Amino acid sequence: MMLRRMDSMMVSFEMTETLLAVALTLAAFVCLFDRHLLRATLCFIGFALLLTLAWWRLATPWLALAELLLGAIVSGASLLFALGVLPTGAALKPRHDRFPVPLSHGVTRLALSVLWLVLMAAGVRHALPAMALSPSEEPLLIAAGVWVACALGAFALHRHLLRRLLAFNVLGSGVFVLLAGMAGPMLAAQLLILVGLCIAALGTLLGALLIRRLYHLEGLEALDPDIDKTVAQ
Amino acid sequence: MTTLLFVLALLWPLAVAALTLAARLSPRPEKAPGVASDLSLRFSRVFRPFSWLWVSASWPALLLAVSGEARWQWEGFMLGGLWELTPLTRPWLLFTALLWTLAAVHAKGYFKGDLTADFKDETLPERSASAEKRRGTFVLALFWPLAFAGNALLILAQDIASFYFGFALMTFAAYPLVVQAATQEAWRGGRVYLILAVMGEAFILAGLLWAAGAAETLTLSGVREGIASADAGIWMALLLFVGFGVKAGVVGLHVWLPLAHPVAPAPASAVLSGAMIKAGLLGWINVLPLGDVSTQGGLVALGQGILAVGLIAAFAAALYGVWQRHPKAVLAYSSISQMGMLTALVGVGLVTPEVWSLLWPAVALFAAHHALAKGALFLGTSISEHSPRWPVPLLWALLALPGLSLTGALAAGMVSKWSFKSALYEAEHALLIKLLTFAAIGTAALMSVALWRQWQRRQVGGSDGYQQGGWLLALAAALTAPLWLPLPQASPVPPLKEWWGLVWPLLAGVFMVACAVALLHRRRGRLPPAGDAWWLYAVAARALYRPLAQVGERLARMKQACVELALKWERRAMAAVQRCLFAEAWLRHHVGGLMMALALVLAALLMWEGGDFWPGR
Amino acid sequence: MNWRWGWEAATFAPEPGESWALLAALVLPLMLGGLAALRPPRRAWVVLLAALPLLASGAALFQAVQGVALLTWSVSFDDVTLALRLNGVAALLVVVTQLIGVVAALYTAGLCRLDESAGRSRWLWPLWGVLLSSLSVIWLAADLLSLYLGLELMGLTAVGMLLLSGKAEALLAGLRYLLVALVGSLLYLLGVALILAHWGSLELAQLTEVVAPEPVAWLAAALLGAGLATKAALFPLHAWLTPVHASAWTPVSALHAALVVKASLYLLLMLWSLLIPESHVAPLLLGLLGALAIVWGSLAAWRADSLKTLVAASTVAQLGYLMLAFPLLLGPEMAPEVQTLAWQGFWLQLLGHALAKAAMFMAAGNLILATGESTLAGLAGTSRRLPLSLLVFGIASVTLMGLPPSAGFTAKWQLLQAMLLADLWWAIAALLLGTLLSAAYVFRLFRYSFIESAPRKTYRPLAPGMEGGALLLALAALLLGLWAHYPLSLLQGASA
Amino acid sequence: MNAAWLPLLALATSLVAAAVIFTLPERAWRLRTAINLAAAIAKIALVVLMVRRIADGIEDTLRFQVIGGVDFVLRGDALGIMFAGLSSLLWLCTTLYAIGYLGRSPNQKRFFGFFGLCVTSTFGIALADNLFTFLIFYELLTLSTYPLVVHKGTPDALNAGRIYLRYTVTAGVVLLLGVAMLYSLTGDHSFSSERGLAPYLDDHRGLLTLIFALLVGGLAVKAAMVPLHGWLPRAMVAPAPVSALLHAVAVVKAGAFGILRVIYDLYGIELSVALGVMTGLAVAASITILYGSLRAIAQTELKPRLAFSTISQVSYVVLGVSLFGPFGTIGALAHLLHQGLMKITLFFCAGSYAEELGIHRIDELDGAGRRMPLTSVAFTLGAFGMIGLPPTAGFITKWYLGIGAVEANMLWVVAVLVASSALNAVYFLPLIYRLWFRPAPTESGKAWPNEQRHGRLETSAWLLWPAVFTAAISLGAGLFAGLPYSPLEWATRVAVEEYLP
Repeated sequence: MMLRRMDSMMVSFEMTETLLAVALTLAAFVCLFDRHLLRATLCFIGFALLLTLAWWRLATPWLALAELLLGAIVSGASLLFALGVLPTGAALKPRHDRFPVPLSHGVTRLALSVLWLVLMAAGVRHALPAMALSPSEEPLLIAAGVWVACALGAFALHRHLLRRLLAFNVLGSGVFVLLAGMAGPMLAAQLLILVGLCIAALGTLLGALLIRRLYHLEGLEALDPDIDKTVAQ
Repeated sequence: MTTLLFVLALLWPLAVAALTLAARLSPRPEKAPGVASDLSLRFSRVFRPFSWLWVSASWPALLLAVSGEARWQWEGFMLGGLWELTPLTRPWLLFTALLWTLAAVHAKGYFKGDLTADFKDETLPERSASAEKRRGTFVLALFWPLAFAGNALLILAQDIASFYFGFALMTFAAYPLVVQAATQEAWRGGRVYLILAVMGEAFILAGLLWAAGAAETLTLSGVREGIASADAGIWMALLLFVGFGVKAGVVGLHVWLPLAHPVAPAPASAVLSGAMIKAGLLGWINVLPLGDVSTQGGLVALGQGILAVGLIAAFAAALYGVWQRHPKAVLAYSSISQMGMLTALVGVGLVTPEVWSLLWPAVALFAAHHALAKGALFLGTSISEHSPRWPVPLLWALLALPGLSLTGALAAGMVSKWSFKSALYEAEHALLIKLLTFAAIGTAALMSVALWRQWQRRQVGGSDGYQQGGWLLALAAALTAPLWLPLPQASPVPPLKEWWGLVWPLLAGVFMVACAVALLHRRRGRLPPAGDAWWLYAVAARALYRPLAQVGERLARMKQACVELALKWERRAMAAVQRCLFAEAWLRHHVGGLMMALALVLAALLMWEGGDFWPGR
Repeated sequence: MNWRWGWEAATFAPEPGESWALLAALVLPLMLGGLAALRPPRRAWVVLLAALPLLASGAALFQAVQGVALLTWSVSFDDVTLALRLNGVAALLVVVTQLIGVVAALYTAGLCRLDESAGRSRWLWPLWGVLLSSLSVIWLAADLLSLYLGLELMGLTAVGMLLLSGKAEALLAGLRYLLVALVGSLLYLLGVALILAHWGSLELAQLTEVVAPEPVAWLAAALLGAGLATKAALFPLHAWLTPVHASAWTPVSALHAALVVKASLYLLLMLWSLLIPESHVAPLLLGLLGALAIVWGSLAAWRADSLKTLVAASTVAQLGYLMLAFPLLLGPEMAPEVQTLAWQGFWLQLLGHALAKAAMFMAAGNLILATGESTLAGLAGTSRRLPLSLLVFGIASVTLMGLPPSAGFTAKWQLLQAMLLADLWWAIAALLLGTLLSAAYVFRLFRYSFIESAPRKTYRPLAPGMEGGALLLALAALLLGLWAHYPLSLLQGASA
Repeated sequence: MNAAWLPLLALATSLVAAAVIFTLPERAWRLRTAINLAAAIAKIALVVLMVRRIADGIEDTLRFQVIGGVDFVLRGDALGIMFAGLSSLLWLCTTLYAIGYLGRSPNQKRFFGFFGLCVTSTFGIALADNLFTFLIFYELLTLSTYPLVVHKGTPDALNAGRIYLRYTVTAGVVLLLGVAMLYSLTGDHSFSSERGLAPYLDDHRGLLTLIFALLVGGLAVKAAMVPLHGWLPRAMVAPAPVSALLHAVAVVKAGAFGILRVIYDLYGIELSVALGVMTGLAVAASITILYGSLRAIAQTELKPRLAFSTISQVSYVVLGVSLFGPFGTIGALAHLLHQGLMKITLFFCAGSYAEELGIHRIDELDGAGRRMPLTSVAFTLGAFGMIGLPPTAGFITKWYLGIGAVEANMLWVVAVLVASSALNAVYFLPLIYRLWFRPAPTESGKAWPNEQRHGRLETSAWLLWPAVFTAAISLGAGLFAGLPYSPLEWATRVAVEEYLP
C-alpha cells in the first residue's frame, strides 16, 4: 500500500496514517514506561487494537484479524491474567513496578535506544533508498522504528516481569510493522508476520502463565531478586 | 675337556654357594621334627657350611690351573666372553686357587665352634649376640665360594665384561668375609672397605669405558693397545691405576687394609691379603701397556710416578706399620709395603718396557710367594691365638718362617727377590735395586713386630687339625713356590755372592726392632691407630660434607619457600576467579542490554569495515 | 562457501523414496510424540521399536546424500518459496539429532518408570516430537521463512520442555529463557526484514546470487548475529543458559545443550556466510568472544558446586571453540585449505560436543538420580557404586577435554591446523588453555568420586536404558574422532 | 604378506579384556583373574609372533584414515616391538602381582579395567607409526593411569592424582601443539619413512628447533626429567603394582620412548645433530641423572627413594639418545628394557615388604632379608642392576652408554655415568646392608611394623614369584646379553637399522 503510493512521487501527507502512528507511539510509550501495571496493560490492549486498525489500513486484512485475535485478545487476556485481573483471585498485589532504576542503567539504556534508532534508520534507509526522499510519507515505518528502539531499551531496563513481557510485545509489533513497511505486500512478509504474531501470542501466554505461577510459588516479580546482593559482593 | 673344566671352575663355586643356601633353607630337624625327611636331613648335613663339599669350591679351578693353558670363547656371555689361561694367568690362578683351598681348610677348623653353634638350641640367654655372630659365619660361608668365583673369573677373563664382573663379584662378596665378627670394629672395617671399593669400582669403570670406547674393543688386550696408542692414554691409565690401586693398596688408597684385615677372621684375612689384593695387581698388568715398547712419553711419566708411589708405600707402610698393636694390622701394613714393591715393579714395566718380558715372571713369582706367605702369616695369627701343644720353639719358628721368606732371606722369598733383582740389573736400575733392598729392612722389621705382637697375644689350646693343616700346607707351599709355580722358565737361584745382599736387610730389620723394643718398651705412649690416613680422610670428608649439607638444606628451604609462594598465588588466583565469577550474575541480568550492544557493535564494525559508516557513500 | 552449504542447483532430482524418507524424518517425530502422549511408553524396547522407522528415515537420507551429495525440494506459491535441501551437513545433523533424540526418549522412558513426577511427563512426548521435527526443519531448510518457523517452534518447545520439571528455579530460568529467546527471534526477524526488503527473496540459493557487500547485508548480519548469538548462548550473552540446564529434567537438558543451542549457532554461521563472507572484523569479534567464552565457561565450570551447573557451564566453553572457528571460516583472505580445515573442525566439534554433552547430561542425571545429591561434594565415593555412569561421564568428558581419540580431539586438531596456517596465535592459546581448564573441571568430579572415606549411602537403582543409551552416545563421540574421515568426506559436498 | 590383524589383535587383547572386566560384576574374582591372565598370555604370544615376523623382515601394518592427510597407523617395527614386548611381559607379571597384592580389597574391577587400558595405551604408543597415532595413545595413557594413581582414594592419593594430572595434561597440551605445528609444516610423517625432515632444515631451522623443544618438552614430563619430575615421587601413593608399572613401563617409559621416536624416527639423528639440540638434551639428561640420585639419597622412605632413582635412571635412555653414535643408541634402547625389568623388580619387592611386614621406611628394613630371603635376593639383584654392577642388565647398558659417550667425544658424560653409579651405590648399598646384615627387630623382641602372614612361603606366592621372575630376567638379560633375542641383541639390530639405512 505504502509502496504503491510511492509511484505517484508526490509529496503528500497521510493524515490518517500519521495520526495512527502518533496514537500508537503514545500508547506504546505509556505501555512501556508507565509504572502502573494495569494502566500499562490496558494501554497495550489499546495499542493492539490501534494496530489492528493499522493493518486494516495497510490492506492486510488477514494480519488485522490475526492482530485482533492474537494480539489484542489472547495477549491482552494473558497479560490481564498475569496481573490477576481476569479471573478474579490472587492478584499481583503491588500493581506498581517498585523496582528502583539506577541512574547508570537508565542512561545506558537510553543511549542504547538512541543508537538503535540510528541503526533502524540506517537499515531502513539502505533497504529502501527511495524513502530517503520522502521520509514523511511513511509515518508508520518511522513510528515502528521508534517502538523497536524504545521497546528494546525498555526490555533491557525493566526488571518487573510483566513490564518486560509488555516490552517484548511492543517490540514484536514494531518489528512486524517494520517488516511490512519495508517488504511491502509480499506474501512472504505476511507469512513471516503471521508466524511471528502466533509465536508472540503463544509466548505471551506462556509468559503470563509463568509469571502467575512464579508469583504464586515464590512471590517473585523479577528474574533476579538477589541481583543487587550478588553484584554488591 | 678344558671347556668343561672352565665351566666347572667358574660354576662350581656358585653351585656350592647355592647348595649351602639351600641346605640352610631346607627344614631343620630340630625346628620341625616331623617335616624333615631323612633325605633332607642328609642333604643339609652334606651341604652344610664348612663341609668338604664347601671346601671343594676352589678345586676345579685348581685342576684347571694345573692342567695347562687353555682358552674358551662364548659370544653369548654378557658382551662376549673370552676366558684364557695365559702363561701369566695360569700360575696366578694356581696360587690363588691354592691359597683359597688352604684357607678354606683352615676355615673348616677355625669356624668349627660357630658351626656347632649354628645348630645349637635357640633358647640361650645371650641369644641375640651369638645369633648375630652365627649368622655372620653363615653368611661368610655363603659368600666365600662366591668371592672365590669372582677371583677365579677375573683371573681367567680376557674380555672386559667378565673381568669387571669377576672383580665386582669378588669385591662385594668379600664384604661378608670382613664383617663376620659383627663387632663395632668389624662394621667399621667393612664400611671403609666398601666405601673404598665403590670408589675403586667407579675409577675402574671410568677408565675401562674410556679406554675401551677409544679403542672400540671388548678385550683386555685391546685396552692395553688402546691405552698405548691413545693420545689421552696417560689419563686412562691413571684412572685405571687408581681404580685397581684401591684393591692393591697403593699408598693413599690403602686405608681399608689395616682396618679391614684385623677385624676379619684369619682365613678371610688370608685370602683378602693374599689373593684378592693381587687382583689389583693383575688388573694393572691386564690393562696397563706394560712392556709395550711403543709407549709414549706420558705413560713413561706415569710409570715414574707409579714407581715413586710404590717405593713410598714400601717404606712408609713399614715405618707406620711397626707401631701397630694388632698383629694382623702389622701384617696388613706389611702387605701394603710388599704391594708397594710390586707397584714399583709395575712402574718399571712402564718406564722401561723392554725389561718387562724378563720382569713379569718375577712379578708373578713375587705375587705367588707373597700371597702364600702372607696367607700363612695370617693363618698363623689364629694358630698363635689357639696354639697347639707343640714345642714352643718349633711352633714359633714355623710361625716366623713365612716372614723370613718374605724378607728374601731364604727359600722362595730369596728366589723371588733375586729373580726381579736380576731382571732389574739387566735394565741397570741400580738405584731401584738399592731402594728395594732397603725396603726389605722394613719388611724384616714388620715381620719381627708382627711376631712379637703375636707372642704378646699367644694363647694355648682350642685349635683344630684342619686349622693347623691348612696353615702348614700354606707355609710349605709358600716356601716352595718357585718349584711348583708353572712359569715359562725356572726361576734362577741367586748365586752365593749375592746371598749377603739378600740377607743383611733381615738382620738389620730385626736388629732395629730389637733396639726399638729395648728402648721404648718402658714408654707408655699412644700408638698410632690403624688405618692412618683414613682418619684424616674422614675428617676431611666431614668438613667437606658440612657445607654441602648446608647448601642442600638451604636449597631445600628455598624450594619449600617457592612452593609456598606458588600455593599462595594459587589461592589468591582462585579467590580472584571466584570474585570474577560473580560477574556471571551481572551478565545474566543484562542480557537484553548486551544483546543491543552486540548488535550495535557488530553493525558499527561492519559498516566501518565496509567504509560506509554513516550516512551514505 | 555456497557449495558447502548446498546453495546450488542439485544435479539429480530426488527419487520418490528419498522424498518419503524426508517426509518421514520431518513428520514421524510429531506422530510418535503424539502417540506417546496418548500412551506414555515405559519400557526401553517399546521406545526402541517405535523409533526404528525414524532412525531408518535418517539412515535413508544419509544413504541418499552419500550417492548424490545434494538434493533439493521446493514448493512455491505466489512469491513464497519453501525450500529444503539435503547435503552432507544436513544429513549428518539430522542423523545425530535423531540419534540423540531417540536416546533421550529411551532415557525419558526409564525416568518415567522410576515414577518421577509422572503427571507432567506425559507432556514431554509431544514437545519432544515437535522439537525433533523443528530441528530437522532447521537443518534442512533453505529459505528464511522455514528457518524462522523452525527456529520459533524449536524455541517455544524448548522452553516448554524446560518448564516441565515444575520447580521454582526451573520456572524462573525458563521464563528468562523465554523472554530472551523471543526477543532474539525478533532481532532475527528484523534482519530477515532487511533482507526481504532489499533483495525481495527469502530463498537462500537465490540470495547467494544477489547478495553483495553493501550496508544492508552488514546491518542484517549484525541484527541476525545479535539475535542468534543470544539464542545460541554465545559469550557474553550466555548467562541464561546455566540455570536453565541446571534445573531442567535430565533428558531435556541433554537435548537442549546438545541440539537446541547448536541450531541457532548453525543459523548464525550459515547466514553470516551468506551475508558477510568477506568480512574480517565481525568473525574476528566473534572469535575473540569465543576465546573469552572458553576461559570464562571453563572457569565457571571449574568453580561450580553442582554437577549440572558444571556440565552446563562447560557448554558455554565448548561453544567458544565453535566461535573460534568463525574467523577461520569467514574472511577476505582465508586460504581455501584453512577454510576446509576449519569447516571440518567446526562440524566435528559440533557433532562431537552434541553427542558427548547429551551423554554427559544423562550420566550426570543418573548420578544425581541415584544418589539424590546434586552437589559435587555429595557425589563423593560414587566410583564404587556407580562405575558405569562415571565411565560414561568420563568418556564424554574425553571429548569435552579434546583428548584423543575423541571427536573433540580431532576437531581441535583440525582447528589447530587451520589456526597454525592462518597464524592465529591467540586462538591457539585459547584452544590449548581450554583443554587445560576443561581437564581441571572434569577431573574435579572424578576427584570427588574416588574418595573412599565417604559415608555409605543407599543408592536408587536405575532403569535399564538410562545408562546404555548414554554409553552409546559417549562411545559414538569417542569413535567419531577416530573414524572422522568418513563423516567429514560427506561435508565436502559435491565438489570434493 | 602384511597381516594388519596382528597389531590390531595384539592391541585388542588388553582392550577387550579391559572392556569385559568393566562389564563384569565386582565379585567375579575368579573370572576376572582368568580373563586378565588369558589376555596377558595371549598378548605375549602375539608379541612373540610379531617378533618372529619382524626378524623375518615383515612389518605388519594397520592403517586407516582418520581425517584428510592424517592416518592412524600401527606398525610392528623392531623398535616398537621392543617396548611392546616389555609392556606385555611386564603386564603379565604385574597382573599376577596385583592379584596377590589387592587380595580381596574393593574396587578391583576399576583397577584391572584401567590397568588393561593402561597397557593398551602403552602398546599403542609402542606400535604407533606416526606422531598422530602416538599422541592418541599418549593421552589415553594419561587418562587411564589417573584412576590407578588415585586408586586408594585417600586425600594423599587424590592430591597426588591432581598433581599428576596437572603435569601430564599440560605436557599433553604442549605436545599437541608441537605435533600440530609439525603436521602443519610437513604433513603426515611416518616413523618408518626414510625421508627425514632434512629438506626443511634450510628454510625452517628455527621452527624445527621450536617444534623439537615442544615435542621433547611435552614428552619429558612423562619421562620425569628435571625440573618436570615433580609428579613422580608424589604418585608413589598409588598401590605397589601401579607404581611398578608406572615406573617400569607405562608412563615414564612412554615419555622416554617418545623422545626416542622423535629423535630417531622423526627428526633423524643427523638432523638433530645439525640442529644442535643433542648437547642440550644430553646436559638436561645428565642433570636429571645426578639430581635424581642426590635426591634419592635424601629420602627416608623406600618408595620415594625408588621413585627418585627412577627419575635418575630413565634419563639414561635420554642420555643415550642424545649421544650421536650407534653405541649410545644401543645403550638407550637396551636400557629401556633393562631399567624396566630392574625397576619393576624393586617395586615388586618394596610392595611385598609393605604388604608382608608393613615396611615403608628404610630403617625398618633391618633384617628383612632373612625373613623374606627370595624377595630380598630379587631386591638385591635389582639394586645391583641399578648401580650398574655386572653381570646384571644395568651394567650392559651403562657400558654401552659409556662407550657411546666416548665415541661421541663427550667424556663428561662418562664422568656423569660413573658419578651416577657411585651415587646409586650410595643409596642402594645401605638398603642391602640393612636387609642382610642388620638384626631383625624380632631378634631384640620387637615386632615388624605390621606383619601379615600371607602364605606358606615368605609371602604370598602371587607377590613372590613375579619379583623373582623379573629379577631373574634382569640378571639373565645381563648375563646372556650376547644371545640372540636378548634385549641387547635386539637393540643392536634396531641401532644398525637406524644408522645403516
